[in-house]
Amino acid sequence: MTENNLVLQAKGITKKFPGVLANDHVDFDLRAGEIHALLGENGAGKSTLMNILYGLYNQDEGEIFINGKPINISTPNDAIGHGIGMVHQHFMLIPVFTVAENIMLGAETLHREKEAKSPLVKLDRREVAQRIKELSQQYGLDINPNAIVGELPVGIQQRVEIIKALYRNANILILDEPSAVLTPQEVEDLFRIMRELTRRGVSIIFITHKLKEVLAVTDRITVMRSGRVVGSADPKQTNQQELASMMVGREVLLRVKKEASNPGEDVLQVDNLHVRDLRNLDVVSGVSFDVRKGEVLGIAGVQGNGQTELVEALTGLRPTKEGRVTLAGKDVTGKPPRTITEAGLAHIPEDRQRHGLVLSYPVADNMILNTYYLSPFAKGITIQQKAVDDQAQRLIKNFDVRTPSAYVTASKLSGGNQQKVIVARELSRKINLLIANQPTRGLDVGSIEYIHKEIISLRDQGVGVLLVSAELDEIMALSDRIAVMYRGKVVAIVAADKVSRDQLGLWMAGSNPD
Amino acid sequence: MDWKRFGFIALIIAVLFTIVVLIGGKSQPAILIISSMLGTTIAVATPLTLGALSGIYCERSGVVNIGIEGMMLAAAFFGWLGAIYMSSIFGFQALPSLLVGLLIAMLTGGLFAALHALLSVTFKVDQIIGGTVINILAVGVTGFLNRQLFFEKGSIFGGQVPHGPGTFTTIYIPIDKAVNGLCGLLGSDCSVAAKAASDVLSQKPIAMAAVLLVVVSHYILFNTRWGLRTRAVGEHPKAADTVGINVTFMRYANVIIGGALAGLGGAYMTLESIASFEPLMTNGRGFIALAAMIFGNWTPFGAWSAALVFGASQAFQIKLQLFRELIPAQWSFLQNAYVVGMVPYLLTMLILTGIIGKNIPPAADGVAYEK
Amino acid sequence: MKKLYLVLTVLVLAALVLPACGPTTPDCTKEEVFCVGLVTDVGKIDDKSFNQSAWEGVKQAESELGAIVQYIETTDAKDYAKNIATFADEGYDVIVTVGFNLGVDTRAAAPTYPNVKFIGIDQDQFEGTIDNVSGLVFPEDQAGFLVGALAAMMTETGKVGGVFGTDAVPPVWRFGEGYRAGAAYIDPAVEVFVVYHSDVGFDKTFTDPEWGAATAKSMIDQGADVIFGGGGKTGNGAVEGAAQAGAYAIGVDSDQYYTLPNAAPRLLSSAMKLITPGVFDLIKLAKDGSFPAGNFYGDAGYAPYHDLDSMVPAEVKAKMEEIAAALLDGSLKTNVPPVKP
Amino acid sequence: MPETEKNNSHPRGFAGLLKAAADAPLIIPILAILTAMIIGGVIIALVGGNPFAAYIGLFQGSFGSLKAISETAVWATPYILAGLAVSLAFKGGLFNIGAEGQLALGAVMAAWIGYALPDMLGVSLPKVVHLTLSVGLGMLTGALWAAIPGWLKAYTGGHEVINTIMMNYIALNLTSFLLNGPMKDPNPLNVSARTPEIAPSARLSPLFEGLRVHWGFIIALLIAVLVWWLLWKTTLGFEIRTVGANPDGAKYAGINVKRTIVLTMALSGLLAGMAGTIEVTGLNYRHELGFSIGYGFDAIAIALLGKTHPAGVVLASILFAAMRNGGTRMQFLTQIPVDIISVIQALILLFVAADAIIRYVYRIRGSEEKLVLTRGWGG
Repeated sequence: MTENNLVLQAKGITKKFPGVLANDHVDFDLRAGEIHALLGENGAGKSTLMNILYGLYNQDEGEIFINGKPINISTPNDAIGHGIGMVHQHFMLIPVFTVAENIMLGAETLHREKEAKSPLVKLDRREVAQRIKELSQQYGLDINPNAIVGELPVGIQQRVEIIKALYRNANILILDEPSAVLTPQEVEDLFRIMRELTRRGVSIIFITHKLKEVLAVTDRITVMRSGRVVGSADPKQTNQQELASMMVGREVLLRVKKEASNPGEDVLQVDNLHVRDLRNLDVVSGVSFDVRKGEVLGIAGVQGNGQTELVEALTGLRPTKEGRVTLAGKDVTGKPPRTITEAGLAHIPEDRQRHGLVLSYPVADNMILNTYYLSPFAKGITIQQKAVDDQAQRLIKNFDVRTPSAYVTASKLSGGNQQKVIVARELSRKINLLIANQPTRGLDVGSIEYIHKEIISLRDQGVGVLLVSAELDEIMALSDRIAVMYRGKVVAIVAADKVSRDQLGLWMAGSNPD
Repeated sequence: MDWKRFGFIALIIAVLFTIVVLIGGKSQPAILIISSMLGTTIAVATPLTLGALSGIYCERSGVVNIGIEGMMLAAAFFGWLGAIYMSSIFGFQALPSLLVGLLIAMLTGGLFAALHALLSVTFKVDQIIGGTVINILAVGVTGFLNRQLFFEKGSIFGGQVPHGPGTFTTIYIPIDKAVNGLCGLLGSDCSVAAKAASDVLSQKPIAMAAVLLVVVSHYILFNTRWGLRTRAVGEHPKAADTVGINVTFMRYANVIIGGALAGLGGAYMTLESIASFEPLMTNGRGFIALAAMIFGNWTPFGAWSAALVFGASQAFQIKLQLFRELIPAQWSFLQNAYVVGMVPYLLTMLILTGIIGKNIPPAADGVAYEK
Repeated sequence: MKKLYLVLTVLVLAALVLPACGPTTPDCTKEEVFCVGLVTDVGKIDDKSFNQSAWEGVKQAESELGAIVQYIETTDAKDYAKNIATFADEGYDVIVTVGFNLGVDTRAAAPTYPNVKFIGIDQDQFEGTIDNVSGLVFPEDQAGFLVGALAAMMTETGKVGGVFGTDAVPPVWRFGEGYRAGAAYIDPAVEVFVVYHSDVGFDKTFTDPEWGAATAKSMIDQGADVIFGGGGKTGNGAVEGAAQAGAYAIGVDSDQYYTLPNAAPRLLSSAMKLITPGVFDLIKLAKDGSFPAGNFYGDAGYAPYHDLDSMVPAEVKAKMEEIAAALLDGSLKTNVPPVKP
Repeated sequence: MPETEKNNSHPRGFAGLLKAAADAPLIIPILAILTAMIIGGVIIALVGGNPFAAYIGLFQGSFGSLKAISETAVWATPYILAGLAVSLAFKGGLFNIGAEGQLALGAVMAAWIGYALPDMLGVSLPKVVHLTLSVGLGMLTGALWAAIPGWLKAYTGGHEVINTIMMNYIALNLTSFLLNGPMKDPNPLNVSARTPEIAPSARLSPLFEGLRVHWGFIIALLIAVLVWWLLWKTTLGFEIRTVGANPDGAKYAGINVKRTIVLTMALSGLLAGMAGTIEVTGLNYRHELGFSIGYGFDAIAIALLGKTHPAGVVLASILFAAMRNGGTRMQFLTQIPVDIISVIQALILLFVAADAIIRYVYRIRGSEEKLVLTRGWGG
């Protein structure tokens, strides 16, 4: 390959944030028509680099070349002008807008022969919808331009993002963690689309931390760690283990070490549970299962199949319509969260910043968020600051929370340490059942490893664990039994060692287990 | 548009009007009562509508604006001051003086809004504080200057209020002639109705502009590039940023447009409704406008109809006082001004309980954008 | 930081120099210095209404009697006593307190400052005479009666209107009821609309010109062709609104031909309380040592027709003079009680 | 929501404030006040006044004599209580614009108990009972009035900003109705819209003979300490602050969010109502229509200036009280319109809120302290 083949080059990119060197003289390039993986842990600097390429940040040092010519990208507009498109990890879509409105936003008259400058130019909704239909047919991305984005499944929303880039004639596409929210089948579909795009001349930067996917779809791999490029690899000549150690700088255990489980009596019984959403439709319909002491029951399923609502109903955050929930022998159906917590529930919530923490509170207060009213933290109605401080010091030490002190606000901690605060708080009580919903989402490998270990050790102490995760690998690694949810129903419950990954994938996609 | 909401509001207005007609119908033709009440309704609704539109531009772009009251007050003062300067110091005719005043009022509103934008967008100060600063500042500045210019003997006006240019005059819409002509062809006499129709339609320019601006704002917000971008910035600024929209610019621009509209509302008070300025003359209208905006679910037509409810309630109250002697004994509570005075506020609270649907603010309203 | 120190240095220097250029006030405690202070009601000195009229009386004392004059605007009712004391403690000789609401505090201050003469405008001394307090009161009902009669004679539709601040303040109420009585005296068939603005709370009753204008307009819609506006800025709004709508307007307190220039072309007259001369007269009496304790009756009347002089028929003018004379000599009574029953 | 984002590494609450003061962030408010006064001075000078004379007058009028200090305290008393009311609501994530109405109705109730109860019971009550009932029931009235928008917020989603504004107008109408009708002083000599005087047994005593400052000022200071204690030292305070900072997190933590919202509004109304009762029992001895106009809105500015912390509210109240009170003497000495006070107050609030301006002008390093009170309208 010659230099001429490089559609994009970044040389010596450096970016400092207060206290952090996010990119340290990073070199990166992209060849025409290839899929180039950028691999790294959370916080390795991948997103910073991409945000620089896309003009959201401006680099402190370094140069960017498109087709060999140096260019200056200081705003997303510059990037778009140079044919760069980006699909962000958190979709940059406006939920209340239609698909067409989202796509035309910022490029309202692109479909016209001659672009209009006037800010008051009328929106040509029909023409844009037509153009979107054409594009979607061309790339095999089926989509309804008039649908409200917020009402679409995430997989479809991702297509909207891709079309948004293609609509702007992008020939360089940055995909930031695109598979995080998809089913294995949807991921396959995404890969098919990616290959289709490259066949049509689009070059793709694929950011991920999932090793399997990197090996499956990419042409080239670059690995970043703590702001630097630490190496590159050819997917045909490397393996997961090698990539993983490059990523974290040491050998990591990809499999969780655990003994066979030794389950006892039922700690959680769920019987014919029905939960409705705001539109009064069943989102959980007739779910029954139980969790035994000393076992991990994993709930697999694509996001949005009722897992969130199921967990919310079990933990008292959402009313139940019908059915019965028994926790440690107590009927807790429709009880408020406090009653359920007091019955011995620990809950690691799906959205840690929204539910699990009060970001503006110091770490110490977050450590007692749901026990503040109990002895020794409260005596009567007064809070015992000393007891709170002691508890914080103890938990910070025991759970290895990396924080300057117990009094910095939780917002100042990294995602992994925020999660540790929650885990520390929830496991510091005497509990019968742990419900962990997406406990490792967005965390670095080290933290994932830590949390997995905690879950297994809890299990071995005889606590029941209900694990909900969209990561099939996580479910398979930790669970003793696996339940699969599809459209609000549990379609199968099987022993973890008696099922294949492919079989689970099929069930998650709705194929009948019988 | 939200037809349920609209229908409900129309029903309230109809009920208020009907009660008055039932009471006063004995002494005056219903059509005259209605046209008079419509006149009051429009007069009261005009500054509220403009204030609410001001809020809509700000909040659709993601900036909460509780400073509408201050912007209106300052604009009312400076607009009036400008008009007086033009007519009494430079000797301009009434109309050009008023137009200059109008322009200055809108600029004043825009300037105060720019201060709000500076605080909320650039300094990322909590937006409630920015609005509060503007409200207090406007009271102080207008009160202080009003005194210095029109009372202190040494001032340019010699310590008294000069003969100003008056107010804008009514634009006559000759609908009565058309109706009369039509009725003439049909061989009937409908001159009363014709006059009533003409009285309602013939308004002063700012009142007319307010209605026009409702339509225009609806079009701009929902059918143009500017509106799409404005709403995008108010819903999800980061998404807008990633497609190359300058969030800061859009927010500044919309807040300043909002300020200019609030300024127009202020101009209505001193250049169109009455020809003088009084300290504190906005009397909480900015806050009622804010209520109208929320009541109208952040849409121009919704806010306008809410403003009309406030206007109709006011008309209801005035007319009931005028027809006091005619109120039947069993309805005597309607004679008490204080009881009637609570009506519009109770109605608003009732509506906000969600009986006509939930109010959904722009998702990023009130949140400073950090990259 | 350098700049900070610079600023702080300047401030410290300024603080040192300050006493040197502090305020210099004439020493009112001296026998030969005659000082007059005025305390407004909650409201402004430039209200184009009674505060301003009273202040003009005080200013007249400045120019004609050589008095040292000063005013304080009250921003909150709880400051009445303090504001009065501010003048009294400085040795002011006469303190004018403007408005019915200051009555209690004026009477309370009087025994504490026996050497100070208090003039209370609109403060009826019905609770008894205090030696150093004079209540300057006006027969507002007579002024209202006069313009009511004028309105009844000038109306072509047989309907006249009055827009007032609040019936909770007696002088305002007397204006309104006098107006009603005057119209009825001319022709009981004339329909009189009287509306008091009480709907939005006390703070706005006198400061809502928009409401005044809207109400006047509504009355005109109902057929009224003469509108009397009384009660601070709310009344001003009614006068302006009426004038704009082409009806005859009648002002209040002072001759509003001069204070509401925009309404002037349609201003028929004003129901006047001659506050300015009343205040001046009392100050003069105080200076001369013949201060009258108890109630002191100022004059009430109606203002000239000004621009509309040619529109008023001679017989109307004659009738007005006749009524005024009859009211003055007591042969005609308005039959309006001093306070709302 | 109303938590300062930056909490550094020192403990929160009162100790935190003292430590923070020692670390010198007080320099920002002080410079903000100075800057505002310099600008105010320039404006005075521009219109031909003498700014030094004006400020000397302002100072004399507010702190220049015992009497002046007493009057400043009299002004500060309702400011502190109403400011605390607004602050407490902010801490709970609620914007209470309705302090104005809660205050007025609290005062109505206090006055009614004050003048009517002995007659109704036919006995004269001991001071401790009568005064307690008068203040207590007045506070309760404010609490109930505020609980209505709280309930509407919690259970129907009706926004408290609009509902409290609406309820201000309703309260004013109600007060006007009562004071012009059933509660009007029946004394034939009375013509005002006001209640009869309250019985001596329902009055708070003055602190010193001959000065108007009364026990209400001391009570207000104690209440400030109590509010601080409530917010930072009790489980209820923890619940209020948690709901304010993160309602979803609060729900997760087992806090009854809806009940807490109603309770927060009620407590806020309780304090606002208290401001009204103290004015009646300590100063006016009756409810005269309109005595409290504007207190609710001043309270918002005070709460913002005090950064919603009780200690800050006390300081901000005294500052505002001093300026309002001293304004009289300033005007007496220089005839400068008192409106200049509003201009200076707005500028102080501006500079304290946007401390980046002050930091830039005086080249002070250090990160800004962001006060987050609202998340838009929240629904």
